[in-house]
Amino acid sequence: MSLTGKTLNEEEFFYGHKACAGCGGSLAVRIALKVLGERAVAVLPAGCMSAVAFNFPQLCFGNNAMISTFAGTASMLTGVEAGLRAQGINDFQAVGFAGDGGTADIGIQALSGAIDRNDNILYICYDNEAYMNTGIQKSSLTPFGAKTTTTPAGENIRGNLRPKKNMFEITAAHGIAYAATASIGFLNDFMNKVEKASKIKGTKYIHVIAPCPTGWGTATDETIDFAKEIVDCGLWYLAEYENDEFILNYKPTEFTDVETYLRKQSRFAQLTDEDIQVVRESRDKKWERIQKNYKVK
Amino acid sequence: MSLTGKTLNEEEFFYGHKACAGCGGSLAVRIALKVLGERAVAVLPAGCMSAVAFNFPQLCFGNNAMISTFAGTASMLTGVEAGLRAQGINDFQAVGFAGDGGTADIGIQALSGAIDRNDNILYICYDNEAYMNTGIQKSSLTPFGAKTTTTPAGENIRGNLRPKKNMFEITAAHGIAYAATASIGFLNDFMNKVEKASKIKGTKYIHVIAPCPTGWGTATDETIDFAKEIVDCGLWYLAEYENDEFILNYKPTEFTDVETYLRKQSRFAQLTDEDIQVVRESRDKKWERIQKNYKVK
Amino acid sequence: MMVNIRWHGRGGQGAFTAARLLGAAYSSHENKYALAFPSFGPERRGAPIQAFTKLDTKPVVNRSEVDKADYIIFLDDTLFTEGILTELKQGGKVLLNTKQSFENPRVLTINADSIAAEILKQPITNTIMLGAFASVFDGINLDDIKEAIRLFMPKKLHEKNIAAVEQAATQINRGVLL
Amino acid sequence: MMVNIRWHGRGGQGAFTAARLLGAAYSSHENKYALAFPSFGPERRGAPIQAFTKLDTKPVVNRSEVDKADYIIFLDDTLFTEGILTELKQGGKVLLNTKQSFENPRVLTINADSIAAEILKQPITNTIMLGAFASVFDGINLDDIKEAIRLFMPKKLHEKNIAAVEQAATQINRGVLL
Amino acid sequence: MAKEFLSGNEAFAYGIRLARPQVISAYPITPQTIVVEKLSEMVEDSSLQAEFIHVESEHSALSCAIGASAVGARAFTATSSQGLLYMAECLTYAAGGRFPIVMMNANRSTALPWNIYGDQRDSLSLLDCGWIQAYAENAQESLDLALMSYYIAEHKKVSTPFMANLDGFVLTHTYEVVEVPEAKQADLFLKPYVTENKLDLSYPKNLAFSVGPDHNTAFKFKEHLGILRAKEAIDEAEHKFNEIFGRQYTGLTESYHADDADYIIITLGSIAGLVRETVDKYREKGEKVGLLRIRYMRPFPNEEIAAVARNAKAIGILEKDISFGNEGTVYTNVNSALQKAGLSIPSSNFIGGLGGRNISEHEIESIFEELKNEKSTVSFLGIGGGEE
Amino acid sequence: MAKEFLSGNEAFAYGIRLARPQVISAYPITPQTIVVEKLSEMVEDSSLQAEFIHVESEHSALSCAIGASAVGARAFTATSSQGLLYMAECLTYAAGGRFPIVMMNANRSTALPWNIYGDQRDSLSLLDCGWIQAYAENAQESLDLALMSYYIAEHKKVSTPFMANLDGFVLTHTYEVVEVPEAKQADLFLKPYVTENKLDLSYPKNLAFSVGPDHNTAFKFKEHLGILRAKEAIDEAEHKFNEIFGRQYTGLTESYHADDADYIIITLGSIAGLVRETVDKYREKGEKVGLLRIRYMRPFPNEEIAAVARNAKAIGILEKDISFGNEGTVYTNVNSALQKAGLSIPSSNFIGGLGGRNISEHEIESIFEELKNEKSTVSFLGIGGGEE
Amino acid sequence: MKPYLRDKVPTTLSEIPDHTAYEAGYLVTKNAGWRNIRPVINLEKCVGCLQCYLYCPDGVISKEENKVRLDYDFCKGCGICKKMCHFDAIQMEVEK
Amino acid sequence: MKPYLRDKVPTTLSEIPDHTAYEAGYLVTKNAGWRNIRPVINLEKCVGCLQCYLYCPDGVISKEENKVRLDYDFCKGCGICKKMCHFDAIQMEVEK
Ligand SMILES: Cc1ncc(C[n+]2csc(CCOP(=O)(O)OP(=O)(O)O)c2C)c(N)n1
Ligand SMILES: Cc1ncc(C[n+]2csc(CCOP(=O)(O)OP(=O)(O)O)c2C)c(N)n1
Ligand code: SF4
Ligand code: SF4
Ligand code: SF4
Ligand code: SF4
Repeated sequence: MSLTGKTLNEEEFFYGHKACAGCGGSLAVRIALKVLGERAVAVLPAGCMSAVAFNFPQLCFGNNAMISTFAGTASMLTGVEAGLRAQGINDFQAVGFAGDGGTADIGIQALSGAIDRNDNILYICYDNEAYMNTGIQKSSLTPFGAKTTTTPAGENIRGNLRPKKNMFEITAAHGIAYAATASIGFLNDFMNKVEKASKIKGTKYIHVIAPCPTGWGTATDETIDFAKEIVDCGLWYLAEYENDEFILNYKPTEFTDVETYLRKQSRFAQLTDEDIQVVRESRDKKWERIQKNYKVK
Repeated sequence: MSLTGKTLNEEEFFYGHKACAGCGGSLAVRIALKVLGERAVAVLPAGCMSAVAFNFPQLCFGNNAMISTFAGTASMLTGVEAGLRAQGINDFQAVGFAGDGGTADIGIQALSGAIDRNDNILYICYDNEAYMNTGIQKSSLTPFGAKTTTTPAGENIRGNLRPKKNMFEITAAHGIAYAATASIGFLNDFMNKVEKASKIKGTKYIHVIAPCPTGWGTATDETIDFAKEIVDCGLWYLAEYENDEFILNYKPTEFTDVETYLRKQSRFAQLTDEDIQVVRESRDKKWERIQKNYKVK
Repeated sequence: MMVNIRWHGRGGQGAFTAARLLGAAYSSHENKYALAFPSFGPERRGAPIQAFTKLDTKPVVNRSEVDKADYIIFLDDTLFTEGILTELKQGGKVLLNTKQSFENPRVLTINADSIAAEILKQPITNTIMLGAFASVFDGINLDDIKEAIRLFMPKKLHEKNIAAVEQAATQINRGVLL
Repeated sequence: MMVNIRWHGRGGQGAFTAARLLGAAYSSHENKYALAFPSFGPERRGAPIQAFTKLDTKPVVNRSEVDKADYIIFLDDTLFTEGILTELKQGGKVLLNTKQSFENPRVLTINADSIAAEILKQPITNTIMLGAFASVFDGINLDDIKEAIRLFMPKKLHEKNIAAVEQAATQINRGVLL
Repeated sequence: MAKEFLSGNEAFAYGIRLARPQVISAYPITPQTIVVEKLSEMVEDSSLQAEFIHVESEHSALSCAIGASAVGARAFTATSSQGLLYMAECLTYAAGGRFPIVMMNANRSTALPWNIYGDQRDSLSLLDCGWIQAYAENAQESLDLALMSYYIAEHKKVSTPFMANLDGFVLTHTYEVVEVPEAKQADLFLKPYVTENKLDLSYPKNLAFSVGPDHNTAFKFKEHLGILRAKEAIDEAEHKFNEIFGRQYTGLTESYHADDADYIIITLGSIAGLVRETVDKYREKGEKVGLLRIRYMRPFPNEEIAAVARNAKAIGILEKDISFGNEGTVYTNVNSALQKAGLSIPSSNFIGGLGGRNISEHEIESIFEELKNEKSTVSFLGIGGGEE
Repeated sequence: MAKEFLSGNEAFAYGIRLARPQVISAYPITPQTIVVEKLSEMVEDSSLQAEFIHVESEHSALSCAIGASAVGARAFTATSSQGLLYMAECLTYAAGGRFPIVMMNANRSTALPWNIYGDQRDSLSLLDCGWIQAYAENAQESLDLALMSYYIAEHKKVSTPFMANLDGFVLTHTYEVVEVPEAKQADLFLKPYVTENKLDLSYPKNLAFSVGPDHNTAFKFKEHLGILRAKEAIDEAEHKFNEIFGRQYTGLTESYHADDADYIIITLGSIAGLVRETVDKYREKGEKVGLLRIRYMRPFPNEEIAAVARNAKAIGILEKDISFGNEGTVYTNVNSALQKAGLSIPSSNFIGGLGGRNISEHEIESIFEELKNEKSTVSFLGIGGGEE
Repeated sequence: MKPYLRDKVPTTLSEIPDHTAYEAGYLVTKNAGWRNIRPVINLEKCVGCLQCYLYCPDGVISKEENKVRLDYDFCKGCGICKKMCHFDAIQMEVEK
Repeated sequence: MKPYLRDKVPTTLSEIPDHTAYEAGYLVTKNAGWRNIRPVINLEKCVGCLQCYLYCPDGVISKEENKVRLDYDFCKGCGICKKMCHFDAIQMEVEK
């Protein structure tokens, strides 16, 4: 039975936190914990989600939770999982929530190691496409063209010049037990992936797009809209990897215009029409490959 | 024109080192440098190849070379490349030589970052399938079933239980400019890949199997034989990744028996027939996928 | 004697920019010194935040947030409560962006939102409150503020902000008269 | 008085195992102490290496490699040069695995390779040289060595190695007579 | 010179731009980010010609800088707190390799508990790693240090990396008036980096090698000498700096009425300003108190400390740091200086500002009052002494 | 008890097995590897029930141990040199989180230059990070420390991680006779770990949180108290250890003829054996010399040092360490102890054994001879004094 | 368990825990001050579709009798709920 | 440039470099001591196919007049060259 607002656990486990109004990351964490329930043991590295939730004596997780070093999400999860198991406890879910920087940059060594060991953990990357907690710096998941404080836009350079690293396919190339992409614009899909993952033994990786109004330069009430639009315009996609196979979960019948998506966000304000054409083409190229290598469900 | 013993640079750049007699890694480094020539600027992390070559005042590289921290091969290469370029120097090749542990475990963060930036460097992983310099401990590239000092074989456990991480496909999933696998049993193929890589701009990764008689428990004169046999029995393969495409360079008409390959090495001495069947099946599964996803050249 | 100014706003409203412009404007003169700093830590959109400006005729060495201020300036009246008045020094004043009027003589008000809507065409009130402050506080004049705007804000914003600041200076005076 | 034994071999020949077995055998007795250690650093296959055993009747505290030894034992004669004799203490002896014979009374020889080939069926001479040493050095007897082999070597190797050690003990005696 | 209203971070970035680094690699961390953001803006607007590398961690940031320095490029990085700890291996590496990299460290508390505010536990806990360590008091000194740092680090006799420390937030994020020198003048002051400690395509080298027991001590001894000799290089740099820019600094320490004082506070970083003001108040009352500000923790100012302590009745060391299970690290170092000089005067340790806790003027007065007891104690401001 | 012929590494592994850790995570590095290899053998042969995690780096090794400790499991790791530096961030983290993890560190020189041999720069350069630091002299003490370490670290009043240091090679790789206690006895000595400092499924907790300026000092102060109180826990552990196993240790230091000595060498680690033998020789000649062996650098034995130094004419600190730009770190700490105690006696620093350089009996004698000059100097064995 | 507001704010040295460990979900401050606009639910129009409940990043909307209820102590006024409501049942009103 | 044996072994404090930087390819010791068997080339049989040259891990075989030459100072006696020679031109002989 697939999860919906009606069937979801009514308990809240992430509450009273100090995330920005309209924060997409906090929605991802909140919903995932509602799916996982009270026996989730959460590890969060330095990043917005830990910064807003663990300010003693304001402690905003209702379940067991701790902050890890920035690089250590996966390795601390490994320790948590092994430590509980070594004490004969088995009915829990070790879950990590890390930002894009904490996942794809400094945290990738530990994540890669955990996947390689096939540790029984669930790793959720909430991707807001930059280092947000420190004030919007480029990460390796910042998309092409985005302005950040370390990829400023000016006369000479129009923001970030590098494409976004594909963590989903990188974890898949590790032969991980389960990997998925998601977006908080498609919460039912996300919830069901979290639930599915929680039932698989071994390492699970879910990469969920979670817009950040502060870093993207958008209104606080548009967070969900952008999380939908990024999928609808084809710059993100909903997919799974399991048993050596890629599965595309959702294919928009026709893409909405990427230009519309980009132009509404101030991080992309400086892009020229040519830049936008580059984005469009790289999207199309990516979808060609998806078409070729992914099973469409 | 493809490189052979006849056409190869006659100069030696890696000489007088203290590697074990019959060391495969040292052959990989020696040959790659002969291809790259005197304008190669080499960075080697802690590991056998640096340990045997940089013992002041016995310095065994004829070209510019330095040791990096164990985790820092790729990031130091990035600095070397940027530093020379910032001084207006462009006719050089920044090349890294790192072991399997230094590449796939502690070094993967920096390697992933360099690929993501598409830094103009060549990274060569000589894979001897364990941490050899410290005395044969399991790395994430140690194959299933191998006995190491941290995966001992005894009554309860028969060596390493985890399969080998696929660094080649992981770097490919980064969308790297060029990646390739190789073996010192097929030197011409390796030489030509090194040469090809040196002419591509951006990040290049070559993963070369380099047997270690000491760690594998084999005779010093059998190094090349094993480097050939591992390809012939299908436990390793020669391939390239370029322009979003995988290419298989060589397909043995019929695989030689993996059992023969395994039984000759003392690291596999403890394997049961069932274990060997597991190896065989995982090989076949891998080749099914290669068949499906790789272009055969 | 040091003058302490405290700014209240929400993450994203530019309170600290105003604090900084004030410091820059004041210290542009010979033998005038200033420190300006935000309340430290990540600024979360929507979260109440503070910023500080300290003005003096000798170098300011005390870098700590001060409890008692000479002026407390609110960019947003939902942040204001009467209790704040206890955090004023004797003779200190609150400057408040509000549509409402207050009986308390220590609370000077201005409808910065309407100036912003009219001149800036955006709900941003930081420079407006700065202009209001300049006309209330003797130690600084409007020209210094305008110069700071020219020096520290992006060029395309100069004109409008200078206009807004000028407008504010007149309006707060009326506010005081209320 | 401390007795210093130095072992010479190549990476992979087991010199250090012999050094360690000797230390264990000696110190198994009341009031006998030993230290045993390899030449430090990674052992490269084929590379010449050394190992050390120090024996004494009080705890050994000096942990450093010694320049002058009471006994220098070679597992492989290609490593031996006459120059090594200057590294012996007065009265010290060299024990050498070789087919050759030496005139020098300070060099005791044994053809360990042939014993190894015959009994162990493998070219490993470390325990054989240990047996030879036991019969030359008064402070230890053959039984201690056998016991150490039983304690510290894998079970399947016990029988052959004990036989080899016994054989060595007789052969080196002949060597001395030469 | 132009007068600008800058934060400590910005001032430092301005100083770095004047020094013309060729490679910049840094990873974001509060409260360091602004310096890196400013530099990336300068690269974008072409006012600075440098390779700006977006690295994946601090270990990589410093590794990259080492790589750049190893080919003879001038390299810069910046970090703070967790980041400094995360690159600890590379700190020692850079120092042992004698690579004159400059790093700005925004002093910040270290986890656990997490805390982004300013204390000096990060840099002081890594005092032994072979870097020159300087501590700035205000934004002007930050800028000036940035420029001087390369002069000192790259000095032939020194060849040692340089860590410039700025108190997090209270200095890094606080705006004040700063004189910004002109590029032309700066070029008179600082020449391009020239070294033989590099991989060189026309004369190949092997770098960063191993050295066994026989010669290892020699390398370590030379490394030690290099940093000791920084003292001369600092004097030289400050002299030349004064000639060109008209601001004179005072070497490893700065004495403020310390020479004839009965009671001296020794401290470092931005809190010195408030202590100086407090000294003024006491002096007005006719009380002989003074301040000795440590500007450099490495090389350590043993002589300078002994010189002022010689006439004092008691000294107090105020620091934002604790070496758990003993006392503040600055205090330990100062005590050793006294001991070596044979000075047996009471010295007390005042540990304050941990995790950004404010140190008030009142507390500084209470330190002077406490010193009048002429005892040796260790206490935490706001908590007090030992266990009971 | 069984008598065995073991190396320091092996002895330590035997001690750890007796302590029944539940999670072991470690990354290989010379000269630590053997301890990890031994433990993996024990796990394989089921003589030890533990999760053995093959981690990808030392940062992960300690992160993993922290995770395990944070759910109340007993965790062990081991490292050395570069590895210790690479996990520096986690050291501070574990200490601040009060996780009583035990780590063995094989003391080894740190790069650059690379060198795998034993000196103490690795652990001493991270002295401030909040860990208890013990230094073993021989294999027996290594084993005993391994077992006692958990008792001390987990002690309710302590809750502090424990770093046991063994000199690389000369101790880790050197075989000697060791008495190995029986598991039954060990279980009498050490009980399972019970704590409230954990994520708990029946009483959920939030751990490893942030604390702002207001309360941060309180946490740091408690962390400091925890490690100070280790002193009592050490006494308690050693007393109980003696009761059960019949071997008595002597707390933070071990005095050998130091109490009435004119000239004392203070040192740490395995070199103490040779110093002890040298003391015997001098005493035979009727010369009043002594040895104070530091067993714990944190908590630091201030009182113990002052007590023996009170009657001495001069003391010499022999250490395998240099804090570049100043002096040896042990020396600095000892000097502070003297200064606080108001003892103004000459103290000299002898820096030796860097990068595994041998320290000979002759050199130890020359130290005693040098002390007779009753001056305060800093010198490098084999090289000599300062710059000139 | 849902984090909730507590009466006691630990402040003295003895109230502060010995470790960085404390009861989960311990709240001592509200977030109401973040708002300058507030969502107001028109229960007449609400059909209980739960979209607002699902998408509120702060989790302050709960199910109640087939409709929803809002906790103003922790609502930040982001406006997402209003946007997600297809039945126009939520209006954003300026805070007073 | 091929590393080669030097006469001078830096040993004194002043000979030791100030940095961890030194001339590339500076050799002061040989590897001949590693061998207990040595490859001997029969130039009669050698056809100059260069397989031994290519596969020697130590690079001690060089081309010479269409045949090959071996540097015994650095050969370790691993035996690979013998195995690679399809013309039986290399024999391993016991060292004396
Ligand atoms: C070793 C280390 N380096 C840097 C930091 C500083 N830091 C804390 S949070 C953060 C940004 C996190 O970015 P991301 O992982 O993308 O999560 P987000 O803040 O966007 O939620 C950084 C750089 C740190 N805590 N530790
Ligand atoms: C941070 C750090 N951890 C551990 C080590 C120890 N170390 C040096 S070499 C080595 C093994 C290298 O293994 P690999 O990378 O596979 O190369 P190989 O030795 O097999 O050539 C290790 C673990 C180190 N130098 N630095
Ligand atoms: S900065 Fe972005 S990710 Fe961070 S709390 Fe605010 S909205 Fe969420
Ligand atoms: S251990 Fe293996 S990899 Fe290392 S030098 Fe020897 S043969 Fe080569
Ligand atoms: S305004 Fe935002 S925080 Fe408030 S109830 Fe609506 S969605 Fe939740
Ligand atoms: S024996 Fe080995 S080292 Fe010697 S020449 Fe042949 S291949 Fe080279």
